[in-house]
Amino acid sequence: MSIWEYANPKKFMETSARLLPWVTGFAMVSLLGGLFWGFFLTPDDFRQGSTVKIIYLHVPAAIMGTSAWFMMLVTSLIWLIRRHHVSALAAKAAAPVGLTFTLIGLVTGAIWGQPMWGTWWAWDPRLTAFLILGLFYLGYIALWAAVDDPDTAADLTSVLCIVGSVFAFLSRYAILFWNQGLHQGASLSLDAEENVSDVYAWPLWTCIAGFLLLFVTLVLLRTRTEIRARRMAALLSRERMAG
Amino acid sequence: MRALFLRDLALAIRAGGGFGLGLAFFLLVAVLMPLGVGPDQGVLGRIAPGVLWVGALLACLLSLDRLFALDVEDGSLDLLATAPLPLEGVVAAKALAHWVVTGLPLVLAAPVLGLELNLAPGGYAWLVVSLLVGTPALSVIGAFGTALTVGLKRGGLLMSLLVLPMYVPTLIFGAEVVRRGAAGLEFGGALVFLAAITLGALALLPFAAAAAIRVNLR
Amino acid sequence: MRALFLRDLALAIRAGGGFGLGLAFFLLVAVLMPLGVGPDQGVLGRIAPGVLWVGALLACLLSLDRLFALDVEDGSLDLLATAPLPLEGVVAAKALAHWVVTGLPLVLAAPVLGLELNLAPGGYAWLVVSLLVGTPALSVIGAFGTALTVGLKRGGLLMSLLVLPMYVPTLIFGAEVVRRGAAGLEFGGALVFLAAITLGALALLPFAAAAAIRVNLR
Amino acid sequence: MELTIEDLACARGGVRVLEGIGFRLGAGQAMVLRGPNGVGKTTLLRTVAGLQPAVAGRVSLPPESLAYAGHADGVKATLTVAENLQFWARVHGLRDIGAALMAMNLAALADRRAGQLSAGQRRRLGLARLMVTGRFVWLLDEPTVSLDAGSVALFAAMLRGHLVQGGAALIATHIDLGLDEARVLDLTPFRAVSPPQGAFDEAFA
Amino acid sequence: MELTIEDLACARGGVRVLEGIGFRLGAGQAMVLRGPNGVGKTTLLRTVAGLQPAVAGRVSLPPESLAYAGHADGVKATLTVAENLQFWARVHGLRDIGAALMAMNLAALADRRAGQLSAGQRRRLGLARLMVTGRFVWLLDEPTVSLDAGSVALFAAMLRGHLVQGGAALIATHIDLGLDEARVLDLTPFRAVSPPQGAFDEAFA
Amino acid sequence: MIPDLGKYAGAVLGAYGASILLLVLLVAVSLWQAARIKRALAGVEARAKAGAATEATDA
Ligand code: HEM
Ligand SMILES: Nc1ncnc2c1ncn2[C@@H]1O[C@H](COP(=O)(O)OP(=O)(O)OP(=O)(O)O)[C@@H](O)[C@H]1O
Ligand SMILES: Nc1ncnc2c1ncn2[C@@H]1O[C@H](COP(=O)(O)OP(=O)(O)OP(=O)(O)O)[C@@H](O)[C@H]1O
Ligand SMILES: [Mg+2]
Ligand SMILES: [Mg+2]
Repeated sequence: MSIWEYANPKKFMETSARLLPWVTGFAMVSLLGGLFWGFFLTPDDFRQGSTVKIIYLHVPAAIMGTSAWFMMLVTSLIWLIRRHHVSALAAKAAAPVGLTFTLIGLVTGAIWGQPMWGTWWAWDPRLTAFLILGLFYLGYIALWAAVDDPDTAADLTSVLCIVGSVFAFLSRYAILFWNQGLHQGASLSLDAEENVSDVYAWPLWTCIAGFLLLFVTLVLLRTRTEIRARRMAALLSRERMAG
Repeated sequence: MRALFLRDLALAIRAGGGFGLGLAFFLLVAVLMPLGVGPDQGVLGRIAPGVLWVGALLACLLSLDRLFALDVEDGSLDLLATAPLPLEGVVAAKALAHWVVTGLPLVLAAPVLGLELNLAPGGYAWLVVSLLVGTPALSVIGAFGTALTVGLKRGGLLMSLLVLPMYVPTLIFGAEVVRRGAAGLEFGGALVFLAAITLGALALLPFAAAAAIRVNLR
Repeated sequence: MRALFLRDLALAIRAGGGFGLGLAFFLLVAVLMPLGVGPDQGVLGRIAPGVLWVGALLACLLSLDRLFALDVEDGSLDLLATAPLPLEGVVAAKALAHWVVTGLPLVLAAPVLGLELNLAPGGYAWLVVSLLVGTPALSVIGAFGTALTVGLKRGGLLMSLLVLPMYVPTLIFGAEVVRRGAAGLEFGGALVFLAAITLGALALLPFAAAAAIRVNLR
Repeated sequence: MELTIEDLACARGGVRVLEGIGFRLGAGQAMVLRGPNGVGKTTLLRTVAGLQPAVAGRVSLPPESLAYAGHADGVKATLTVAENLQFWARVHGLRDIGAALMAMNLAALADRRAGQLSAGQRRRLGLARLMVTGRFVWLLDEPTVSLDAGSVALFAAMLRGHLVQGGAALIATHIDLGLDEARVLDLTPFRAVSPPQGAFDEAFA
Repeated sequence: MELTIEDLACARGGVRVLEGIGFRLGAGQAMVLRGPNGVGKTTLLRTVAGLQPAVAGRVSLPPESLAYAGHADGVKATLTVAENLQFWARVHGLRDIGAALMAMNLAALADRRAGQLSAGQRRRLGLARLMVTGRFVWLLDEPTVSLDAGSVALFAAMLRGHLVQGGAALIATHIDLGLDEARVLDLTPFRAVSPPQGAFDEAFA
Repeated sequence: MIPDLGKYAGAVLGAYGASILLLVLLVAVSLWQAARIKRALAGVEARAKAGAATEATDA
């Protein structure tokens, strides 16, 4: 059986119905567990004080904010090349989730910046690219909403998604090209010297897993909604044609 | 393609002075800002590069609005799509015409407005250079944004929403060049980035725009 | 008239989220300004009132663009002109719908942007009040400007050119109210002027706009 | 209820196109305007509708009694067919759109967005609008453009119903509507003769 | 030089409207598409023109050999009649617009701004454009809308000239063009039947 | 219960509050939309089935 069969709406509805309860469960456990661990059970940092606790929100949210766009890029490309409708709908479903994560990343980053950098915002390349990414999410959602014909909307938003990927890429990797920014470098790289200490790393990884699973849950749920909405529109237009 | 370029120029000029209007808007924004901000010379001089660049950006944006929309409404774009021109060429020709009508006059008029906004003397040359290098990107990016929204009535605002974020890098580096130039600092890096953005946009976006138009014509 | 108002609202909302877009543009301008100006908190805070007001103004302007143009293109305005509504009422209803779709969301969103631009804490209340008092004038003045240019293709830019100067008094007094409010100074006078402009515009301009439309329909 | 036109002259783009037109149109009467392209049919209709001023002569009719339907339909693409009609009905102080939907066979399309109509369906909607104006004199500029034969017949029936109820209609058209009772007015003889050249004030006709 | 259509299906707004259409159109032939409003004539023409993708089936013809003329004319109001034609001639790599002006009797209007034309004059300009494309297959969507009888005859003559020179034409129209040599294709039998219901993936027909 | 957050309590609690609010909003909206569309689709499907049934009896 080819993997593309999962792009069949019917097959997708069946599979996702079976998966959804499990993913939801894991997401709840890891997210709530990770946040609880981080918030209640880790010590304050000697330099940052209690603000270090923001890391459990900021880093997972920021990572998922960019990752969501990459996921949309992949599904958009699948739509453009193989024209699987579920793929396009998954991208549509992911956008509001990605936007929310991006917003959380921005808000928590800003709150964190006040004590750490003495300012809540700086026009550093990573922050700027991230903000633009947030605006791209807005434009992407607005474009979906503005176009009537669903296939046309899928095509147009896919093109927009490809262009927007530049900024998702910069949010994540700008740090490699510019060094003058204020923002943290890669603190979770495998290279041991830069690493945050283990006390923070484990709950952080749990939170990242939690955000990832939450993302998967929501995207599955929302894709199912989109498929249903799409089917409803098709049935209604058929009704009209018959009547 | 040349024919298309010339036609677009003719249309812009006849439709009540296309040249003048982009310019006039630029001027207005540059005049409104000090009015809103208040007449403090020191503050004005410091924000001048940013204000001038934002003005240029908005002037471009407003005039972009109907780059393709008019051609869709009267059916020309359907006909152009079946004509022997590649649609990418159509986009490029139209973006070029837009730049000549809007971007170029901005470049030429910018020094006068710099004066009016109390820009530091060192900044003038770099204001012109940065606009010259940066405005073509504004036209091409704008063409892409318009292409995405071309089928929609009242697409203007949506178009702005899509285009403005893409303008941000050009704005940042453009204003940076002027600011550093005015302050006598080194600014080569910013200028290189500005040029790179323009070249990248010129090379890639016509294709994206043509794809979007093909989709929208359906 | 009520029917017209409701129709315009419905049209604005269906055409891809009319509410959101005016707002989004306001947000964008307010974000672009600091990008252009650079990240100096002190300067930002000082120019915040001006920038916010200029942003509101441009958001209004962009969405005004096609207030009547769409109705002219599809012939609705011809039909409305022969309908039992007075054309003045048509203008008023359309301006009101425009304000609800554009002005009102701006008023509601302004505090958030004030935060983003580092506005002094005392200014927030007065930012909201000044926008609430001032934005209706923007819609009516805009309606007049659009009425003047309604027959022209690519009228958008010309319209901006005509409208922006008329926006200047509102801008000056509006920003003044916020600036003085933020600085804790007395600002009653500016607020009175702002209200007077709005009332004057509301009372007179619908008639001028209706006259302009009658001429343009010929 | 009578439309009277006396010695009317009308201009387009500052140039006089028609002059010396006069006729009356009483209740229950229809008149078809004919003439080659560019003779001035549209100009005449717009002048009668009051959308542009007459250069000379008079148009008299009771106030608020005419409905104009031009080349453009005034249809909003994002509203449904029913919403479009409802809007015009409300503007004219009426409520019921059922009769109009029936008359132009739009009932099946009532919930369709107008942007999703074909050219002919859209035109039918534009014509149905006339029914919800409650006006007595209809001014129609090429009403049957894009309509198929069946729809033309529907339209003729609707028009007859209007005339029977004491309405009147002035119609510019190039094709035969099958309205035998209508008078025909050929506009060719009323073409404005080009004014003698040279006199300076002639430019301001 | 032949247009071949095989088992074509086309959709509008995501809904299949026509299916199973097949015919060939050789040099010197014309075909008239008929059918009631909304049957899908415009949709079919746009699909053949390549402006929208076919849902199924094939359209084959030599590349760059067709000219489309839809409901809108692609005429710029601020350019003169001659400039409008010249532009399209240049786009198609031709120079001479004299023949086109003559064919649709536009010579007298050549220096008039297109915005100052009447509806029928404007349409004549839209049709004259076909002459300067140098393309062999013309796709025409209701070409004679707003034309008076004389202009319809002019158009028929122009079309005959095109056919004699080895061209072909596919024309959607509701009225009689007086082209006796043209084949007629009624689209009503090709209406898409609604697909069977039930299966979930049918949602994306 | 709540650990001592020191002078940064506002920042930390603000960050947690804002994030959790946004997440809850997102989840609530998603669930609400899912339920709404599911219900609407069920209605339309029932109608479609009824329509198909009457057609069958007609034939
Ligand atoms: C408004 C302010 C901020 C924004 C917009 C922001 C944005 C981002 C982005 C886009 C990422 C990268 C996500 C990815 O890998 O795709 C990130 C990661 C991170 N941020 Fe922030 N941030 C902000 C403030 C802060 C502050 C104040 C701190 C700490 C003092 C901080 C610490 C981190 C850390 C430790 C990472 C993980 C780095 C890595 O592994 O790559 N951020 N942030
Ligand atoms: N955007 C759209 N979305 C959904 N359906 C549409 C859309 N546009 C048109 N339709 C429908 O598709 C069908 C075919 O339309 P088309 O314009 O091809 O008809 P046509 O034969 O050209 O009619 P006419 O003679 O009135 O021009 C019509 O029933 C129409 O209602
Ligand atoms: N804006 C304008 N400026 C100058 N002349 C114009 C303008 N618009 C139209 N004309 C001319 O006025 C004349 C009358 O035009 P009108 O539209 O009334 O003709 P019509 O009888 O309706 O023709 P048709 O049957 O083609 O619709 C035409 O000769 C036309 O060329
Ligand atoms: Mg006419
Ligand atoms: Mg059609």
